[in-house]
Amino acid sequence: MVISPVHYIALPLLAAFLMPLLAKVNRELVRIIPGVVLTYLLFVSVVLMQRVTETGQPIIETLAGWQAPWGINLVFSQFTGFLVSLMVFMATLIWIFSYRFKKVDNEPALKYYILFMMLVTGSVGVVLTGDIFNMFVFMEITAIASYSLTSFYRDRDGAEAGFKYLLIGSLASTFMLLAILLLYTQVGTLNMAMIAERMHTVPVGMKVTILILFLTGLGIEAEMFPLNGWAPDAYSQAPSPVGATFAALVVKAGVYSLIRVIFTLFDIQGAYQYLIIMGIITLIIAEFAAMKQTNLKRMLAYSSIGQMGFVLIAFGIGTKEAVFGALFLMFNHAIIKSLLFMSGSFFVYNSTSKDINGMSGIGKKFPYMGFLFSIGAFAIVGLPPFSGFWSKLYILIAAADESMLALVAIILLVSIVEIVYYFRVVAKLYFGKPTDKEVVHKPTFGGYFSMTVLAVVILLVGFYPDIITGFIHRAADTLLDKGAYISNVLSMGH
Amino acid sequence: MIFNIIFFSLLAIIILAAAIYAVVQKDLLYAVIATGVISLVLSIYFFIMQAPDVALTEAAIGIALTTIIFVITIRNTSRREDEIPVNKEPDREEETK
Amino acid sequence: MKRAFILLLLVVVGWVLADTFSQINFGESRMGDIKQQETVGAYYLNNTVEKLSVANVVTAIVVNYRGFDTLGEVTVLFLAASGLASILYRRKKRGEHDVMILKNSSQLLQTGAKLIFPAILVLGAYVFIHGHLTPGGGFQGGAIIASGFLLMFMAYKDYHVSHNVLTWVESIAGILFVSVGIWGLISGATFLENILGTGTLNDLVSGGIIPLIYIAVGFKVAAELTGVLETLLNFKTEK
Amino acid sequence: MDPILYNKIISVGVYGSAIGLILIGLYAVLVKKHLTKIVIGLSIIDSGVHLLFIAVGFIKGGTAPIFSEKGIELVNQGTAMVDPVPQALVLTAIVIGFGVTAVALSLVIRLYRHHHTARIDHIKSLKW
Repeated sequence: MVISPVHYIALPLLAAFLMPLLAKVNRELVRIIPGVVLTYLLFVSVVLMQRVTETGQPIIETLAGWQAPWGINLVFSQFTGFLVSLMVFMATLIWIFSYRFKKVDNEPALKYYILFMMLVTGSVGVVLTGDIFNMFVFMEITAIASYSLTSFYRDRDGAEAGFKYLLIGSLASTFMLLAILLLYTQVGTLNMAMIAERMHTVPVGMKVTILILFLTGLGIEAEMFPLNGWAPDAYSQAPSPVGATFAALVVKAGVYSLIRVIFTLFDIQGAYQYLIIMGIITLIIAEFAAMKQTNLKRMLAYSSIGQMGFVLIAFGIGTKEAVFGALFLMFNHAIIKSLLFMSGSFFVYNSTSKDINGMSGIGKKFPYMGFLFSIGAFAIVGLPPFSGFWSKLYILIAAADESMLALVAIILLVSIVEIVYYFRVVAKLYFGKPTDKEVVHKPTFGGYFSMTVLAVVILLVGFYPDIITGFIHRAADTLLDKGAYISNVLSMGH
Repeated sequence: MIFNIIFFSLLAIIILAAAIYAVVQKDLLYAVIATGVISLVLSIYFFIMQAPDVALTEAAIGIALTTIIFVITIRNTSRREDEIPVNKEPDREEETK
Repeated sequence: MKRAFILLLLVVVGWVLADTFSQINFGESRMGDIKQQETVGAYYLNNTVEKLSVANVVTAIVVNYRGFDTLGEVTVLFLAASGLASILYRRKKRGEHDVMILKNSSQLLQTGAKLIFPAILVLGAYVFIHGHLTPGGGFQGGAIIASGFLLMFMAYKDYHVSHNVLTWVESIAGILFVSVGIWGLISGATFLENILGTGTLNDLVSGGIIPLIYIAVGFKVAAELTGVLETLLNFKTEK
Repeated sequence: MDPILYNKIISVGVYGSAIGLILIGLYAVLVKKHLTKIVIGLSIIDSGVHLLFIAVGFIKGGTAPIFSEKGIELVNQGTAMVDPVPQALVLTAIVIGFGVTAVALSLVIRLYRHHHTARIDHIKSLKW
């Protein structure tokens, strides 16, 4: 069997269907299987990325033996491959982090691992697929797994957060369905390359309507204003590995779909301006809201929304450098925010309240964890020499190149806000008066391991950004080359 | 032709009336029955618009299963939309780690 | 104020939708010149009988052309069942057990249910086995079988479907579906490719892997929907 | 009767029902306070969207996309059949919609279990 992109979908599904049976054989298998699958997928990513980088051509896999546009196909290009590899890498680390999750309770553990694996598969599928309706199906897989995982815990407001998420998510899927329907009536196909090829035949009014429907439907997963009301609750109520998964995978899939629709499917210039405007609003509102939060996880959630606004701005600028910066920021956000969520959840776990005030002085008790959190905090606000610095710098340069000086000013201003609220937490951790109410829970070995790996990656990329920029540059080029995407997909087998 | 027009308008009137009834009715059990009626008319629509596969699916899933899971939910929760709240503190279950 | 805003929103949405769909003429073919195969719909209509020997084009699309969607769809149901169980899960204290929320029903319904139940199962099986020939298929058949179980739940208070059996059926059907796909990969073709001979049109054994997949889907959907009903109905716990 | 007018009346009937369903459902989701009612609203919206799919795929005088005994002859007159693609998509969408509804209702049950009420104005943690 040759290694091909469909392994990303088929094997997790096979494992998910097998797991209820294997759980009857041995309880431990439930925890091991997702890890085995994810590790294998990491291997697949390495092999495929190597192949794609060597040939410079995307791998396009037809499914069920039907060429595009008759059947569904998977596109593993340098762009989607980069995102998928990042997602699988993060998912593996999150799996290691949550290995001992629900150790005593067997039934919920089974459900947790199945849902977690499907959350990963759904996000990866959204990125890989070359078919718009198939993308919708994968979004629904992601969404249903997210709703269930958000309301996983019974001792907090999980069900409330889950219901809010579900409400917005269902409306979003309605909009997306309508958009797909209208698109189908206009171009008569569901393959994204063919849609892009035929897009110029669609009347302008119809095009704008469809685009608006798409933006509303997809903006929800991408946490775009004003559709992100679900995010702070979901992030703070979900189990912390799931919070990290939202930040590292689900949001990335949402942004990807938004970008794919605007960059490849449609040829409307106004969409880019729209991205910038929505990005700025999202950024400003989220960062100021984050400053007001007293709950650590809510603060991290708002910060996550803000970062996504930043990504949208960068994509909206639309030049090669800006797209490069945006992809770099997506990479950084995935690793840094996961580190923050993991170490943050440890603080929450060890203090009596979820409030930032309840954590004062905890950094003295757990110097290593405090150190990790500080690395994450410094990296995400963009201080040198951490990895976050480079992405912010590239985006600022790209904005300055396009002489969008107001934009540069806004980004710098918001960065100050960011610095203020992250430093407030770090200061509290180290210089706050330790409360003696804390209960000591040491993180597991897996927890230490994955957090250390993330911190090392942050520092490594910070000092030697060149190890990753090559991939991102090629990814940005691939994304912007719309003609190549169309011809590559449609020329299969012709 | 006239017959068709009458038939189609009848379907449209029934489905919209059922939808409005489902939304305004305070007794949720009746509202759920009305959604069952919506599914029924929908399935007739699908059938006359030459989509027998979809009509069958809507009949099996929309009319039977969706309605029944709504009914089960209502039996487990409250039946009236304008229920009087019980002034009790929310009770949480303890979570195992 | 809020209500006025919502009404305004509804008016805008309704107006946009009405305006958009007024441009899409009802009852008009949008498949272009059918011989030119300009749209995928035209291609499917022209080629399904010849290439797949399947009479029902919708089935051919659902199971073969867009079979990957169906795999995702089955997964959605699987996830919904898992998520439902996870959301409603609670640790039972010692001595507690699940109790049906329904009461025992009348003699009439009990006898009727007993008589009709096998017939419903046969009907469901018929629908998904003949999915490639007549309207219907795995989803419809599975839903029909689940409604048969629902009838039994309603008639008999103590009627239980073993969770073990449901898990086994569900898992094996799911594994079968994915395995058929991987079988294609192993034999050098693509995932979910129709590697069996397609036979002749309107034969029961025709269409290659299509009936195979639809039978797997039928069993899986039936088990999942029954599981959902069982979870919801056994919700009350009593000492 | 004038066929154009006839077509117009039918199209208003079908599209009108579908859009009407979407709007009524949206109203329920946005205005109603009871959780079950909101889920009912979501399922009404879904119904409307599904109807739109089938309505768009319908072709006047077309038959269902199932080939009968004499199917092979009919292949050459493919125009006589309605578009099968929207039907396949709706099949998927209906099943997905059922999954979402089931999860939503289980959330409603759990919220009721915690708060002893299913009205969002009585559940503090559900405020936006």
